[in-house]
Amino acid sequence: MKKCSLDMVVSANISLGDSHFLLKFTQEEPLPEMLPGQFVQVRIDNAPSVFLRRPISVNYVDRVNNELWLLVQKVGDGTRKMSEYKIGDTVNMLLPLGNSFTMPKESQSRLLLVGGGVGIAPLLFMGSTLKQEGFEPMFLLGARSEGGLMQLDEFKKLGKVYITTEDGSAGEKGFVTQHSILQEPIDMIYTCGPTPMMQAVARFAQYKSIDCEVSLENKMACGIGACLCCVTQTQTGHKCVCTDGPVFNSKELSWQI
Amino acid sequence: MKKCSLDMVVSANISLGDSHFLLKFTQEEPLPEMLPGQFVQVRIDNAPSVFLRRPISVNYVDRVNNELWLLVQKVGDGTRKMSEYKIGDTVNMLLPLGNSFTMPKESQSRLLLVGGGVGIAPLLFMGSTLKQEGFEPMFLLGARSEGGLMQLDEFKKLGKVYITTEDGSAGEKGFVTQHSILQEPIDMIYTCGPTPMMQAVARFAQYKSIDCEVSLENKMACGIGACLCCVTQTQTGHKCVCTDGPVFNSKELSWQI
Amino acid sequence: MRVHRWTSIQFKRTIMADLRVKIGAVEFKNPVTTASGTFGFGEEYVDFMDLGRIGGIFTKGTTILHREGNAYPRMAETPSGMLNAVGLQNKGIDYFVSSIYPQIKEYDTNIMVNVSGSTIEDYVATAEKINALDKIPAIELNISCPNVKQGGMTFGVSCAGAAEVVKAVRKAYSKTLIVKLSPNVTDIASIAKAVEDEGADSVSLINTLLGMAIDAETRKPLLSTVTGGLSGPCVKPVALRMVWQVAKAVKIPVIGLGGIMNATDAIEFFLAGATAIQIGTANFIDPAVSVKVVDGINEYLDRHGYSSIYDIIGALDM
Amino acid sequence: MRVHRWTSIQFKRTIMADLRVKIGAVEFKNPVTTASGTFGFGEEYVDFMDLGRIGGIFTKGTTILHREGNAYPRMAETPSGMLNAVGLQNKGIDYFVSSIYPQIKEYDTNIMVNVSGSTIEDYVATAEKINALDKIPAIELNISCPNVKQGGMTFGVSCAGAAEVVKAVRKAYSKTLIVKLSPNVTDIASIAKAVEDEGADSVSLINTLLGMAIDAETRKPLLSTVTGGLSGPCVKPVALRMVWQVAKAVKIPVIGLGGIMNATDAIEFFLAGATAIQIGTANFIDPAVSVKVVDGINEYLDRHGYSSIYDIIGALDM
Ligand SMILES: Cc1cc2nc3c(=O)[nH]c(=O)nc-3n(C[C@H](O)[C@H](O)[C@H](O)COP(=O)(O)OP(=O)(O)OC[C@H]3O[C@@H](n4cnc5c(N)ncnc54)[C@H](O)[C@@H]3O)c2cc1C
Ligand SMILES: Cc1cc2nc3c(=O)[nH]c(=O)nc-3n(C[C@H](O)[C@H](O)[C@H](O)COP(=O)(O)OP(=O)(O)OC[C@H]3O[C@@H](n4cnc5c(N)ncnc54)[C@H](O)[C@@H]3O)c2cc1C
Ligand SMILES: Cc1cc2nc3c(=O)[nH]c(=O)nc-3n(C[C@H](O)[C@H](O)[C@H](O)COP(=O)(O)O)c2cc1C
Ligand SMILES: Cc1cc2nc3c(=O)[nH]c(=O)nc-3n(C[C@H](O)[C@H](O)[C@H](O)COP(=O)(O)O)c2cc1C
Ligand code: FES
Ligand code: FES
Repeated sequence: MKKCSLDMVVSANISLGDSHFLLKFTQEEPLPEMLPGQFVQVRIDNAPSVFLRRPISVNYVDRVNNELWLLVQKVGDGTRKMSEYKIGDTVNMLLPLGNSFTMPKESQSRLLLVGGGVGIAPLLFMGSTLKQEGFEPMFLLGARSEGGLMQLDEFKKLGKVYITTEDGSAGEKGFVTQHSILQEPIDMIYTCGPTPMMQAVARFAQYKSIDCEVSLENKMACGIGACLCCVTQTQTGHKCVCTDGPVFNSKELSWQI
Repeated sequence: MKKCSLDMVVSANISLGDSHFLLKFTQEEPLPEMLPGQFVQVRIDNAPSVFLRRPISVNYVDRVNNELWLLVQKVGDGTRKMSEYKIGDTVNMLLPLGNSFTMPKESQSRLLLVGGGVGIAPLLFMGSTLKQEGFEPMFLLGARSEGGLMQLDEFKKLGKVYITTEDGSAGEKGFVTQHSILQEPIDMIYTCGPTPMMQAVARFAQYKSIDCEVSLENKMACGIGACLCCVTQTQTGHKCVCTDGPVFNSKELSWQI
Repeated sequence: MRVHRWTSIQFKRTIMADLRVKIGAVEFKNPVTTASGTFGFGEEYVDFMDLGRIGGIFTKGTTILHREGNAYPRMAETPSGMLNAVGLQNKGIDYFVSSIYPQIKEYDTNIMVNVSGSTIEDYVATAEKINALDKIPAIELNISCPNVKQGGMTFGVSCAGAAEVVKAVRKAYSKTLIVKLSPNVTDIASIAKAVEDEGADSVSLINTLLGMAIDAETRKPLLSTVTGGLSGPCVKPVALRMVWQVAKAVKIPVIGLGGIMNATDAIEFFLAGATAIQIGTANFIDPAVSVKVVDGINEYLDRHGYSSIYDIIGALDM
Repeated sequence: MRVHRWTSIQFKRTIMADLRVKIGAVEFKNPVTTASGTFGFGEEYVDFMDLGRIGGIFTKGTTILHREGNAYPRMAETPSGMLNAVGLQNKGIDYFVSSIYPQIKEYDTNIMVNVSGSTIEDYVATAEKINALDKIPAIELNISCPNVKQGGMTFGVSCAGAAEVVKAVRKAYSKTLIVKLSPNVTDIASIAKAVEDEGADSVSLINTLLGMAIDAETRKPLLSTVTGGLSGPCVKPVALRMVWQVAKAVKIPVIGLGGIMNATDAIEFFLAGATAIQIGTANFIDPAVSVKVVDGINEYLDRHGYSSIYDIIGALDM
């Protein structure tokens, strides 16, 4: 897939609570091909302390309206600057970057997409793609409390949604790995979220011999495989999260699980 | 005079042609005392390549409305960022900084304020102060062409205005030092503008034995006399433009004139 | 209501961590000081902050004789920093003793004189004169000024040179002797050890990195001296690394500086091994920054439950 | 209309200045190349730019054997720059020869292999293997990697060490030999002279400055190796100064790098004495930056009426 550097125009900036927001970019021309699990490298100018681009997952692609959606959490100067983007602002991005989630085999029908916090971002695009391909994805979404759950309406359009919150304010109380849905048969898990969550999910998957793909968020400089900064240790040595990933089969990774 | 660090709120940003603009800052409380010739150090955040504060002359102080005016020319990233300030933006400044023009003696009645380009900035405040004190200042303003002449209406309220433009599009054609007003008797000159212009004015003043004060615009780091970066060579050694200046009697300076 | 608020402030004060540090024989009420050449003799800052709130002030570089310094331009802005080539402009030690010292000696903070020179004799003579001043508890020997031909950097870039000048000054100066090291060297830790061996009570680092800036349009250097000293946040990673290397190598306390803009930066230097810090270029951006750094360090220690600044000195978790 | 446009482009091209430069025996169509470790082997950038537009590519550091590099995290952002601690991850020279070289040898630009090592024997063995490759006109000997214990920096920080390794490689390698110098030294000009004396055809500088970053909240270093190499605009003033010092000291051409983000930065390096430049970290911000720098240099030379890039090399107006 050919990568490109695109100047995209902000068409919406929707605040989702205190710390998250959804950016939409719209253009006249069709968007380049993008796959679920891929990400973009956003160039951020004029934010204090921001020098490098910022990697953000593709949250959704609307091919009819040529819309690209990014779901972002404010954690530092870069994402704070992004939260201030206004309709009409131009933002340069490199895209599409990275590999993608792999499509399930015909035989795999019970698919669970497990997301925590802003890690749900790539799962919306993956869910919609799965549904388009005739699968019936299920979503298990975790947050600290009800306020941290985002895009529930969108997820509900794509499949069943299960919820955990740490404080019990919505869904089952506890961590995603404690949800009762995990007691039912599952053929494949896709997960993205905080590393401890993904490790717990991967541990569960390994224990139950379920295929599991995780999407990593290592720190990046180039995002295109040139600098070797973003590596993760795998069974076959260091691999670049920006090109060999961000999606890895959990068995490939050298996680202490 | 006590210096302070003030967060001031932009109340107007008026574009004066392609490259100049006028910023007004208004506050409820009375402004600190400021004298003509003094300047402020503006803190500029989130502009690429800007690290230090930017010195800008006090263009005018409206004590009735508690307004501070700055007249600024866009020359680089810092002044460009300032040109984008919007009403309601907060800008931190150190003020008042530097010495000031000295008031003429009783015996000096024919006062000429000679400004070139954005160097007219401190002359408006000086002119208004002179007028308040009962003097009748005259202004000789130079620019490359008519478009470069600014705040003419304000100057005209304060006294007679003489003009030169290099292309002859307004006033007399040529440099300020070629204007016919200089043939008439003058008791004191105050000047601010590009260094070659000020040097020519100082040379003229010396030749005619007219008292002449020039306002320098050396590069500054601190603006408060701490770093010794902004020095100019004088008859008595290096002096700081930010504290011993920006206004110097032209005879004090070691200019090759 | 007022009474309540007061009580809660009182309470807050009592749980504040102990910020006092000791360098040589000098007690500092807190580890935040201002760097030589960026803070004058303090008087330029009194309108903006209370000098009594910070641990100390390192004065402008002072030499045996009056110096005019380098020609203008002496400053150039660079990405996240600046170059300076002031060249030790100062009125000489006698002027300091007669005209500046009387004005500053009652400040409620430690005043340390930064001593520069071109020859060992100059350093010694200057140090001797300061030794006689009651209210100056320490000097900072600047063997690292990159901006004058004989600015001491020739001493500061070799172990032998550094040792020689420190040895001579140590004999002449009986109070706390801090030696300011140059970062423009291959092995700063050895130089630190060399000056420790000669009796320095502390080392401060880093002085500026030697740099250069050019105006592409005019093809001219931006400094009259072509090269100058780089400071500001751009140098922080280098400064932090050197402080870490030196703190591991010596037993005397290390004073860390280079690019500190806020309390977080300062804490990084403590974790790397600094016992105190200096704030330089940041004073130009915010003349009250040093007091804000003191407050921020307090807040950090409280939030993390530390009772003393010493709990984080060298406490990098590796 | 189309025809007209084409004609005007043609016309514009004919008045363009001559950008060709020569380093050792290698002709470069223009003086803009990309820096080792920041541009892979070029293939990562083909979607964003035409490799044929730039003068050359310095490849990833290559060692005699496969290396896994350092553990993650290997990167930290810093004010106007970044630290890296990749640690020479690469698949070894044999893999390069068998699997990478065949893919890249037809690129319409010069490919120079950056050779790293821990021992003189390794350097020599690697250089010998590259000597046999027709389409590799030069190597860049990296005696300055700060990120691995035996990354050559031990060679690069002393004249004797640098001379020794260059002497050995010079015997084994007959084509153009470029030596990449470390900025973490007291006197870079002497080291440049030492390698010139041993037959280096050119020196490139600077490699990264050794730095460090700490997360104040977790108290942990931000790099698995604690220290790493600083690059980006923050180092430009230091790089420019060193290029200027080295260009005055040696007769061989100097390749300048360190913080170049645009054509103006590049021109500053030419004025300071560089015959060619490398672009490193800037590629991460804009993967097409190197081509824009070529265009910007052309525009500058035209605007100032220079007919050749050589008109501005070392042309600082003092
Ligand atoms: C492939 C990929 C996809 C991503 N997708 C999304 C997404 O869809 N939405 C989203 O909000 N974020 C996403 N992220 C994370 C996002 O890139 C970071 O939050 C962002 O770069 C932070 O920038 P900042 O300037 O706001 O914060 P900074 O000032 O850079 O950092 C603030 C704090 O966050 C920490 N931090 C920053 N980046 C990372 C990281 N990658 N891993 C761990 N800690 C980090 C820093 O150490 C620091 O403590 C993704 C990251 C990757 C690698
Ligand atoms: C006491 C004083 C009063 C001033 N009053 C005003 C004022 O009222 N209105 C106004 O518009 N400007 C004034 N200036 C000049 C103003 O400070 C600079 O134009 C401004 O700092 C440029 O910032 P920048 O980031 O836009 O440009 P930069 O990117 O910093 O510089 C752009 C170009 O301008 C040159 N430049 C910048 N500052 C100076 C300087 N001080 N002297 C010579 N060349 C310089 C640079 O070398 C560069 O070529 C004053 C300066 C001083 C010292
Ligand atoms: C304008 C200026 C003048 C300086 N003068 C001196 C000096 O006289 N003596 C000295 O030891 N250091 C001097 N320094 C170096 C600073 O004390 C300090 O070591 C350096 O700036 C790094 O710290 P910073 O990044 O916090 O500024 C000067 C620095 C600047 C910016
Ligand atoms: C991620 C990264 C990896 C690097 N790897 C190498 C390397 O393998 N060999 C080498 O000689 N230099 C390496 N360098 C140094 C660069 O080639 C260059 O010298 C340095 O980054 C300064 O230039 P810049 O500021 O333009 O990036 C690396 C730099 C970076 C940022
Ligand atoms: S971020 Fe550069 S290789 Fe992945
Ligand atoms: S700008 Fe610092 S002394 Fe004048």
